Amino acid sequence: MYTQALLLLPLVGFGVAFLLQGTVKRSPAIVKTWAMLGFAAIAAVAALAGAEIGTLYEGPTVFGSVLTYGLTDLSWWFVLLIAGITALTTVFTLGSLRYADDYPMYYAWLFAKVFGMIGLVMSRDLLSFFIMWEIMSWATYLVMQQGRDESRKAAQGYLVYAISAGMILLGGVVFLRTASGSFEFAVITKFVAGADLGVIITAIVLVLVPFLIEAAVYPTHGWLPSAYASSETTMTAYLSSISTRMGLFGLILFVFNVFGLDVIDRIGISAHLNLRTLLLVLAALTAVLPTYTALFQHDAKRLLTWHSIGQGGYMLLGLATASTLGTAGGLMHIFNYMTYVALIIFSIAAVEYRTGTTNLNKLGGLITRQPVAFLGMLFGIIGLAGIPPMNGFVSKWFIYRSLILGGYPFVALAAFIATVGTIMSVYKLIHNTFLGQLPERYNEVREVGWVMQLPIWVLMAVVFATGVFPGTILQWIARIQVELGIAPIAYTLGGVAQEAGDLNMMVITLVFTLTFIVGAVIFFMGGKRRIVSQYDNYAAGHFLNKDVPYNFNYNFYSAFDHIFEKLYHAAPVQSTERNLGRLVATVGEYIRRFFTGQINTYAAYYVAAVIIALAFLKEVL
Amino acid sequence: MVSPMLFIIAPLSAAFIMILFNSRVIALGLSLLVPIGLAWLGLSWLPYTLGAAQPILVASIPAPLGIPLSIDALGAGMAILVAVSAALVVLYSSSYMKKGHHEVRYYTVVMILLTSAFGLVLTRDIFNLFVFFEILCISSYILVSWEQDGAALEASFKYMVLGSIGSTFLLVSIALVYRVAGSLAMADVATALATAPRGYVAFAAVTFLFGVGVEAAIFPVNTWLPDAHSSAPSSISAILSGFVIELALVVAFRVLNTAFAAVDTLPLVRVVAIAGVIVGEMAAFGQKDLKRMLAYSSISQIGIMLFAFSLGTQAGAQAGLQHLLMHAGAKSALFLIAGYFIVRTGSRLIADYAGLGHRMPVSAALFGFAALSLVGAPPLLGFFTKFQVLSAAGAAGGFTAWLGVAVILFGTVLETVYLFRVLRVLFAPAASGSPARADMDWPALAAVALFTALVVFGALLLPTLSQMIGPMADGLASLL
Amino acid sequence: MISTAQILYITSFALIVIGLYAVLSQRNLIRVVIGLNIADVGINLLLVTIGYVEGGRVPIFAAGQSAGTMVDPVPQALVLTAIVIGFGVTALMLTLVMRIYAHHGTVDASRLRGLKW
Amino acid sequence: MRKLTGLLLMGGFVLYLVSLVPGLFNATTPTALDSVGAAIIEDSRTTSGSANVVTAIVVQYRGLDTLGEVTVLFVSALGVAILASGFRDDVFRSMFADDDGGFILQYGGRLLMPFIVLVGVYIVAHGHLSPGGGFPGGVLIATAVFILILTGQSARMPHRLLSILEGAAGLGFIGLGALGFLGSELSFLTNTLPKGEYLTLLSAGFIPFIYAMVGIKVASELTTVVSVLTEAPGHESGKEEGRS
Repeated sequence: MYTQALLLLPLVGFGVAFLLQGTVKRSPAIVKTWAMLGFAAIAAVAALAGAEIGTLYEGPTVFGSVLTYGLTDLSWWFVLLIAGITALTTVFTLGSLRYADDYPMYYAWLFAKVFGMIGLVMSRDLLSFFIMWEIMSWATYLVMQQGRDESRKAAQGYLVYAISAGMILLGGVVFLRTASGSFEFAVITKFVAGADLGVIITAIVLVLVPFLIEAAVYPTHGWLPSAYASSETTMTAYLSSISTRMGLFGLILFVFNVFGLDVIDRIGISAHLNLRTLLLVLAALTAVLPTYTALFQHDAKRLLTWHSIGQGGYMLLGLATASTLGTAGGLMHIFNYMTYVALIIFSIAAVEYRTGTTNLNKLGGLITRQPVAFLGMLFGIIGLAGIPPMNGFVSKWFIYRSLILGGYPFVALAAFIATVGTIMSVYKLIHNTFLGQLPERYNEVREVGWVMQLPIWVLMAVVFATGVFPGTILQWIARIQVELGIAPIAYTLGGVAQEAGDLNMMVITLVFTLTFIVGAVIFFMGGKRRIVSQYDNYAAGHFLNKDVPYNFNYNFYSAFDHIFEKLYHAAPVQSTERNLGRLVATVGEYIRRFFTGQINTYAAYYVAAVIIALAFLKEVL
Repeated sequence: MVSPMLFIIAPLSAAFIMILFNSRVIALGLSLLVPIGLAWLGLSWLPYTLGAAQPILVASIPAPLGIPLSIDALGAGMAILVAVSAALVVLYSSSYMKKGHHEVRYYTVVMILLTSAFGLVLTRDIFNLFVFFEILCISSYILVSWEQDGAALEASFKYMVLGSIGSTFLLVSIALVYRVAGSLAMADVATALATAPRGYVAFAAVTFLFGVGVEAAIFPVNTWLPDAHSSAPSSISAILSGFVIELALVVAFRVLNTAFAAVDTLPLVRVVAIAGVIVGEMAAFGQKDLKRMLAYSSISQIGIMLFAFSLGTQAGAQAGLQHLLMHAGAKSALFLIAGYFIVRTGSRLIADYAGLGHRMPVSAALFGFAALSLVGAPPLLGFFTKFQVLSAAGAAGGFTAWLGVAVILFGTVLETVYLFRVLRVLFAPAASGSPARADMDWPALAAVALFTALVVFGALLLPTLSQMIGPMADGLASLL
Repeated sequence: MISTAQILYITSFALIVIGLYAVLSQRNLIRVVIGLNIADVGINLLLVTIGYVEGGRVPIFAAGQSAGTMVDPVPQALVLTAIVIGFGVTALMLTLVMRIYAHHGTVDASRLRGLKW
Repeated sequence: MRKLTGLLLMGGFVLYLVSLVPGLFNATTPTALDSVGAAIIEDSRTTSGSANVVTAIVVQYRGLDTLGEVTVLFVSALGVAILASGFRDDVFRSMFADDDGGFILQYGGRLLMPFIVLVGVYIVAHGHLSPGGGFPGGVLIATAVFILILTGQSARMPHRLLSILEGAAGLGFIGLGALGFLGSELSFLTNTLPKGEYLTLLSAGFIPFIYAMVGIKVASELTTVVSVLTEAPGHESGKEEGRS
């Protein structure tokens, strides 16, 4: 009942938004309100649908098999995340979106995307999974390509990756269907368990590679930064927070449920060098490299999109350990990352709404002008950097611990290195936006309206609350773990209790708060502070005035940049990707020469074809 | 029941009447009414043909002395497709073709082309097939040269030379077959060739394949296609890409698969098909001329259909026919819309269409839908047909089948990229202000919308269709 | 001992091959058309040859004449059709060559490459 | 290079021709028919009533082919007319002999014309009795016009009349064929007319009538082909001035 509604509502929303498109120019508010109500309804239904976990529904019959869908614990979790973040995003767009001129189809495509994602996580057979996967890819493309010219270009890049992924997946679907004779997950599981190693490897490669591409796991992440960064800013938040995780959902579903862990572990040279090791290595690379690439970015959105790749690496790290703690960390990190990245980007969007730019070299000092946005970003980056008491700390702690306990010290080291990079880059982010010198042109900047503040406040509360009381989230995680066939995590309200050391966030938060209070007391009691004009100041040995800008804003990490610049520009992945594109174009160019336009040549092809065909048949006879 | 001979008589008479009265109204009216009537005729015959093929007696002389004709499910289905497409293209032409510019003659030639298309579907006699094939070719030559500019003349000439080589080989094949079989009826040919020397049959089969293959645009005798389909008026491109090559393909494959069944030509056909897919997509990838790009895409789509047929299974044949239906709708729509793009901008180059989507929003949107279906985005019809082809290939198994799957998937990526490059240009921000909306004229728009509706909502028809596609697919392996 | 049929078969295929060779190798469009016509003639000869019977008579009954040995009338009917079709195509092709000449000022195939790639 | 490739390719073709179809080139001439032709020779007298078996096949047994053949001619004549109408300049005139043939040729041609037409009509009418029929007859009739043009007396052709003749003759063919729907077999192109007395002019049912239609059609189409090529549009007036 609610399950059907979950699929139906986005479709209805899409239809209405599509039809309302004609009225966009005259009254954008109508469409915005409609969309917000629609997404709120979806979120409400998503919450209610929890009652229907485990029930299977049958859809239309295609190719002689029934499309099945239904909710599991895992998919309900994802449905909640999707519905929640969409609703929040839509509320934010009520204020922020310059809708009518640049984005006439914004909400229609968004509804389509939500339909695709919800459909994807609710699919209970391979065919409907693939159909929804494709709908989601196309809708993502449509969402991305709106607006400016550069976003269309970047979206084209995404499309190439997404369609390649889709076609590989289609190959996998056809292969599994042919081999197992069915689209049903249960049949496939049984078939794979008894299949030859060659068949398993083919199936796994064909099915998992698309997920790795969609999850932007190194080295298939090339599409993500431009595509996300050039989208409309709230859409960047939306895409970074949930869209990329659909690939991860596919991985979880197929690795744990459809193929099964033991089948996955059969692939490899030894017990320690197997497919999971490969995944761990890829995940570590994904966590480290993009994080340091982020340091070089001068655009707030682009900086964060690199983090959405890197944080995906963390999630994969946790999941690939396949241990209780690791999967809990991975699954929780999906939620945590979603909340704080949305928070950060909303803050950036709030800044962009007032200043019109996200260029880190041009912003600065906005803390006095947009305090709410500052607070939002502060909460967000504390979470992103994995510092208590925000929720990012909990999941990262799980992941580190699982890596150490699972016997992956080098991977754990990589994770730590990545965290250093994260902290460095988020500091750049908040410093260049809110701290330092306020450029004169932003003197008149005000805080955004309450509609846009609302999602920021909500997310701040969530980031903090789930940080202090991770047990609220962990109870769902434990249920999902049972479903995935992993021993559920022994959670408490404040964290976990286990023999190898437990975690209680409530205590940590208490300590933190006390320390903070002590520090504040010392600060306010002891020091004499004086508020001066920003030009009555000095930095790095020289005084600041209107003509001498606070030059740390430019080349924030210039020394660091100087050391690693060469490495960054080598960017092996991008050049491989470019070369691949060039190769296809060149080969295409040569093949085109086949059509010479010369009638004698064409006639010669003709006779040659006849001769070759005759030779072929003569061989066969 | 009305005799299916009407399929041949009606459009031919219509052509003669048009030339007799030389009036635009009569020509337009007849060329709309005749296909609609024939579509109805096909529909009314379809139920009777699902069970068994219905032979048609000509001149009261049964085969082998006379010319055997027969209407089976495949024939009825193809006839309906041809008639409906033709009616829609004529509707489009009524606003697209320049008034007075040989307009009556244009419709006359279209009617002749229809005659031959129906004739090809019905005939079960290899020489009669040759005659209808020639009518089809000649009327296509004329229609391709319609614009009479340098490109059209050149394209038409190349087409004509290759077509003539094709008919040369086809006649060689027919002569060789008649020498052994002593009869021209396909059923007799099949029995006679079963005992004939294999080399002899192989030679006849290859010359037949490449003889008819010219019109069916199989690789590598399709070199005329990009020139011809891009230089013809867009309505004609839609006819040629929409059903002429498909029809020729079905006819060629059916005869090859039945009359020449004595040698197994399927591996050969499969290789040819896969080569066609990859060459077509690769060549389309770098195109700057929209219609030429669509024409190359037709080459690869034909390859996909032929690949499906060449699997030699019932599932493959069904998948191929469904894909054929999808391609007919999608490619017709794309060409027809491209025609109006050219009318509005005066250019064939994609780069000149920047921001055209704002001037022609409905047309551009329809273009997008048709393109989506062509590349097989679910839940549009194209996805289901392409999936059927792939799973039929998987079921057939073997190296070349899986190779074909890989090539089709790779081709799809390329196809998506180049078709969406067009869409990106179309919806680029308009260069100056917002120009007045100038969508297609309503008859054209109606025609295109119907084609697009087929490929967008066609998936809903699939359950109904699949009951008919089965017997139709059997038709590919039967000569009754 | 070479039979009549052998001579005719060899001749007809020789004509076809010569005609196709002309299409393959000649740049002059008129020569290409002529080549196709030569191939056409070869095929017509091939068809008639197939219907040939040793000592066969024209398949026309005359008053007071028995049937006797007649050559196969079917290929003859086919040839009749093939000739007419060949005529139609040739007429169209030559007109087109004229138009091409009027438009491009050349009948050289290698210069007629406005459409390629 | 091109010639070498051509030679190689044709050589390859011949190679495979000889190796795959060896039976063709060491065949002895058959002495008896074993094809469908033999059956038709047996059958044609009763079924068609035509003494000329080839005619019987062309018009009746394979009448559909002939209808197609007529259509080919029709459509290619139409094509030639369409293409010829596009001549904008004097190209064709300069390619085609433009000087008039002189008094003797002109009057000789005019004198000959009725006889040629008469022969043509004769050949058309006797298609079922002797070699000939609609196609050669029609061509002969067109030749009469062609001679007029060759001798430089291209009177303006009545194009409208020609196309009416084309259309009407085509419809006549179909109409005669459609008479078959009146018979019991309900079959297109059935020879329903009375067969008459064997070996006489009015025999063989509808064959002479169909051939008459074919003759009219072929004659008018060939005339169209020849005349449109000599009358480039816009040159009539100039031509007349040049003549006088």
